[in-house]
Amino acid sequence: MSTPAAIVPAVEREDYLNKEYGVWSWLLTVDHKRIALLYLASVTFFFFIGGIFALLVRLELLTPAGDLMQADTYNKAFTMHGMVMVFFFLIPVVPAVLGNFLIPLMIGAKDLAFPRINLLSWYLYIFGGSLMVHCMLTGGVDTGWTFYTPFSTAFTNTKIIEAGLAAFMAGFSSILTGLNFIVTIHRMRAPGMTWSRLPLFVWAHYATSIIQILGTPVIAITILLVAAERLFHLGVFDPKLGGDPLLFQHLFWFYSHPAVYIMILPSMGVISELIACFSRKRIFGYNFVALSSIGIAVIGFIVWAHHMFVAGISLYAALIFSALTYLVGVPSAIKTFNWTATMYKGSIRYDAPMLYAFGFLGLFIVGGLTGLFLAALGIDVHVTDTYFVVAHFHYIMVGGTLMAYLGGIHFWWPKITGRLYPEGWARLAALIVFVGFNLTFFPQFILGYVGMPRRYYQYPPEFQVLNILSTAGATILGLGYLLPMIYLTWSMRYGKPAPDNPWHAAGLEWTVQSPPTTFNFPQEPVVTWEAYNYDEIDDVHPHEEAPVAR
Amino acid sequence: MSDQHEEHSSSLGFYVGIWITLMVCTGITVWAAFLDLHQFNAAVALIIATFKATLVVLFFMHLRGAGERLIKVWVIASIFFMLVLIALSMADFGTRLWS
Amino acid sequence: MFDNFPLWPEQASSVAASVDALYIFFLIVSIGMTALLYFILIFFAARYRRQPGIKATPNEGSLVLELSWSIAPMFVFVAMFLFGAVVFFQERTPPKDATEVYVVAKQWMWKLEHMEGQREINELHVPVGQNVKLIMTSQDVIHSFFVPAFRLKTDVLPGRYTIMWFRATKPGTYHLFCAEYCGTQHSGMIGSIVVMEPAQYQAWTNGGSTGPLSVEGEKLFSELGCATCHRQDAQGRGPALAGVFGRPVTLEDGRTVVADENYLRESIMDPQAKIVRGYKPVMPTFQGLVTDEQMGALVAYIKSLAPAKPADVLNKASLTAPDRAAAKGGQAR
Amino acid sequence: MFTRTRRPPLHDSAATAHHAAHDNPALLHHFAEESQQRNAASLGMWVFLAQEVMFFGGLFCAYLIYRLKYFGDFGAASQTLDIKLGATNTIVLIGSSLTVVFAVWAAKNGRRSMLLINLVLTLILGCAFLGIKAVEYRSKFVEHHVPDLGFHMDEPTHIPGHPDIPVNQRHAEMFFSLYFIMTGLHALHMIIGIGLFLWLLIMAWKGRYTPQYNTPVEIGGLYWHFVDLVWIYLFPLLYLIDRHP
Repeated sequence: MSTPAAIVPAVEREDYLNKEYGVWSWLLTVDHKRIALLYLASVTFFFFIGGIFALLVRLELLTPAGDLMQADTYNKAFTMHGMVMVFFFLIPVVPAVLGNFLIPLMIGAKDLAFPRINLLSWYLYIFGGSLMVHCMLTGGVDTGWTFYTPFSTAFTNTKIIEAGLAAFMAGFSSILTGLNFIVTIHRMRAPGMTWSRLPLFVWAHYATSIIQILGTPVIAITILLVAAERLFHLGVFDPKLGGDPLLFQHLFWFYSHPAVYIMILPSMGVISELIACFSRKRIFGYNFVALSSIGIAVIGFIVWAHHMFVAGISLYAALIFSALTYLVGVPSAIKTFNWTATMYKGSIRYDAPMLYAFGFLGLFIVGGLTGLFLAALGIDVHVTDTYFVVAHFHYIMVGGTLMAYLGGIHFWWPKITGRLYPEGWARLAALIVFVGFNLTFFPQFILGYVGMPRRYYQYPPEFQVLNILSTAGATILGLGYLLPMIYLTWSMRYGKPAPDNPWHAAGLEWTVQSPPTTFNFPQEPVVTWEAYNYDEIDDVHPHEEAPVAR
Repeated sequence: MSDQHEEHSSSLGFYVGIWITLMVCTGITVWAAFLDLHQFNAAVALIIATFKATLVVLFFMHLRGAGERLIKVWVIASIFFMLVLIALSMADFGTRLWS
Repeated sequence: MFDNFPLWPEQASSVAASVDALYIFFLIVSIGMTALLYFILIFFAARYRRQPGIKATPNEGSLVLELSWSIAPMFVFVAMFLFGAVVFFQERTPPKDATEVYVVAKQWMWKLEHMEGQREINELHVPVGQNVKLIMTSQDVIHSFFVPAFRLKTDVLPGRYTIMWFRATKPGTYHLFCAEYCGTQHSGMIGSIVVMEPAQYQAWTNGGSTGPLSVEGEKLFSELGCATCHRQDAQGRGPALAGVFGRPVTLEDGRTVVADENYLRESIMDPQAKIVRGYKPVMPTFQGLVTDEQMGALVAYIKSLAPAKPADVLNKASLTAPDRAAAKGGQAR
Repeated sequence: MFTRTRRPPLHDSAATAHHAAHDNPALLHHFAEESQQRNAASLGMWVFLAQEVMFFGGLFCAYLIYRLKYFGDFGAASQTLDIKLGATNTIVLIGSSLTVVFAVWAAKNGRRSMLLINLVLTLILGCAFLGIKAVEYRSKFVEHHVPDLGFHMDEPTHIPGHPDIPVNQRHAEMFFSLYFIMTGLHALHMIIGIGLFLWLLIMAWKGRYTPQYNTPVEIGGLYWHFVDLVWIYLFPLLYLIDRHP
């Protein structure tokens, strides 16, 4: 572990990228690292599509009148934004890209337990994604990503079944990814890699997988019931036929609330890695951070009806779910405090990944605390279904998940591609994203409390200034997201070759060459050290030592 | 790992024994359905079904022979979260009429 | 602040102040917490920035710290939950003396009917200081009745009633929004709540009424033939309805339910669902025969029937005169 | 720092290697040894079944809510199901579970002909189940008990135990909606199971399964038993409600 930064050799080494060439070597690969790159390309594509819809929504909201597009077009735009971002970006983004790439490397395995199922899950994702794109191009859906009944089953005449099938496929892909991770983490760890030595990134993915496996099937059956209801008028969700629309909401949120934790938990894992590395310290309270991930996963399943406080559930159910919701705040708080405490007496560097981690903390604190507002029954009645909710979940989903994802991508970019990204640009991008994000979404908290409902394409004129601020912020944010796309792509070809361990980070993934070979480890590693043994690693740094140049 | 610890020759007879129990339970559950047990008919049917399911899981699926707790934890977790779904939904549907 | 840059919504209902107080409590806690954490983060980031020759000091965590920052939030959370729940109870418990408005939502408009018979579309006139109870249902999809100035919102569902109440405290015109996405013109499904001084309101009521809602309900009641079975002397094939509203009803299967608006509605639409003990399930369904507006009138009529005094159940003959004051006494929700 | 050592046992994969890795062509490259591969596959199937529990759990939740809401109508609608066919199917499925455990046992003990016979028997029983289900479905079509296809239920006219309360047709239709969704998805799982077992049969015919390598038979068996389990609950929930006079 304490070997100094490896010198990049003159001759090109064989790695997973240059081992084979050609389209089929990618499309038929079972290498977890190549599949991770396939996911990287596809989630980036869907992020781009979702982003375009977001921009359309923000542009329309620049003026109070509905002038840029028709009401129906706007409704489809926010629906497509939500569906694409939730099912095809946020849910797969960290697990399927970073998790796929890193879990075997972090636990010392040659691959995931079921490499072919891993590839299958990418194909399911692509099949679902193609359906989604097809649905989009041939008319789209206008129900909102929540497709509430009876609007979705009996009133809209847009392509619910196709979009539902797309989400179903993405869900199946997510289940298989989770299953693969669970089995891999249990069965494929290298000798000596005990549970208490697992990186927190792996713990977080284990917790995520629990939700993927136990939550996703419920949305699958719910989507099937919606489709069957549309086709055969079963009546299960339609009050005209004796059904109860609230049953749909219960089943939907039973998955879709835990799904929020599918999106945020892996990101928390990323943050644990970043903060430990750039503070040069073992994470504070390792056991608590690890177990709080599991805690979030479990408690996340018992709070779903807080999305339904005004939906017509009974007073008693509302009280129960409000009380339970506060419980989930505890493990989140534990994590935040431990991350902060980790920096105490650290040796902190401000490289781009750490800037993203700071950004994550700053935004997650706001997102988490505003969650408490929504859990309070008295406030929720006023702010639910307004822009307050929109702002809250964007602070978690975008401010949390996306910040952490970008931080992670920068952190592991040298390992993934074997190249260094341009540090200056990366720091600039982190700054722009942070500023743009706050400008976009902070005004929405105010907008929500003064009463602007969500999913409005025209609105009373007094809300305009706040909306203009938000749209201006969105433009900056969009720029902030474009920058990394450009310089990271650039660096794949022109970036400086990366040493094996540019950050002098702890963890098995940094002991192998950059980029790794197909089977990751030349020999099966034997782990004899604890996680985050930063006190045993010298902290020379690539950007000051420039090992490549020497 | 499954059932490698069991004696192989006797297990076939054991399986038949379990199978006979399952058949008998099927008979009992049909028979009990025609008895008037007031509100307990459903409970009896579900108890018998759960008993049958337990037999299948423990002996046919060799959960009992599984040497590690891990698989048992996953089985229990899935049942637990299914019950959470049903119980907390009922917390709403069951209390709508209270005033 | 500025006309087109509001930072705080108007406060125009009795619960608005409580909600704002709750919100300010949360704001103080959150801003305090955010400031503290930001300060610590920035302080650590600056104080412990990497300096040549200084290594990080390892520390393994501290059980005391972990436990204290796990348990301390719980106390705050309990306070937050209780405060929120108290306000919620206030929001969800209509006072007994409330005047009632029947709301029917449809894509994409609000239809409102006052007890006194005034009908309005996308506009609701109410007097200041009067408790108003909204009995809401939808003809098609889920809508949500949202008045930001009142800090109140309740989803409006097809096939059942949801209840909401408010007491306006300040004259003025306030936004009424549909807050649950309901299709193409969701953002056009807006209206206004006009809160008037009682005198003005009185003047407004005097014009445009077609007679009290309960009278219309009474007419329907006899037109649909309800009166043949639901006789006032309790000798009919159906239970007598006088005073039934708000009372517990014992059902055939032994359950007891409170006869609220939803119960009355269900008994008309799906009479077999809950059979009153001692009566035969002979009533036909009125599903498809009664519109949501007519349903409102029928419910209003049944609620207007004065409860028969226990002593003279059998010989009390004239119950037809609407006696709302007495009926209101029995409201349970 | 990297040394080639035997794997020390981890606390959740207590496995010792019996055979060197290169002996077995069925051992995939990324596994160190057979026990690791077998344990991974078996855990994978169990976790998959946990997922299935939740899938059917959503349906059971919906069923339970409407059963309680429309108690009598569900009871009445259930009377139209043929209890004899339902019970026969239960017996058929439990029988197939027995042949599956025999097959797994045979595979583990290297009894090829016993394995083949039991796989064939399982397939026959599985097809018999689907055949009986088809007969039931057909009679439902004939009797117009299929939701949304001119549904009407002539018999029974009244709720069991309450001869004076007529059945609400719409609520009875809801019962059949749930009946068809639940049994339909179960039948779909049966069809997948039959496909799985056909493949097992072919592989067993080719002699792929040995006492050392029989994981596919084992995890295929797990799947089959699970499908059986679902039926063990579906039978009383759909067929056996409110039957007493």
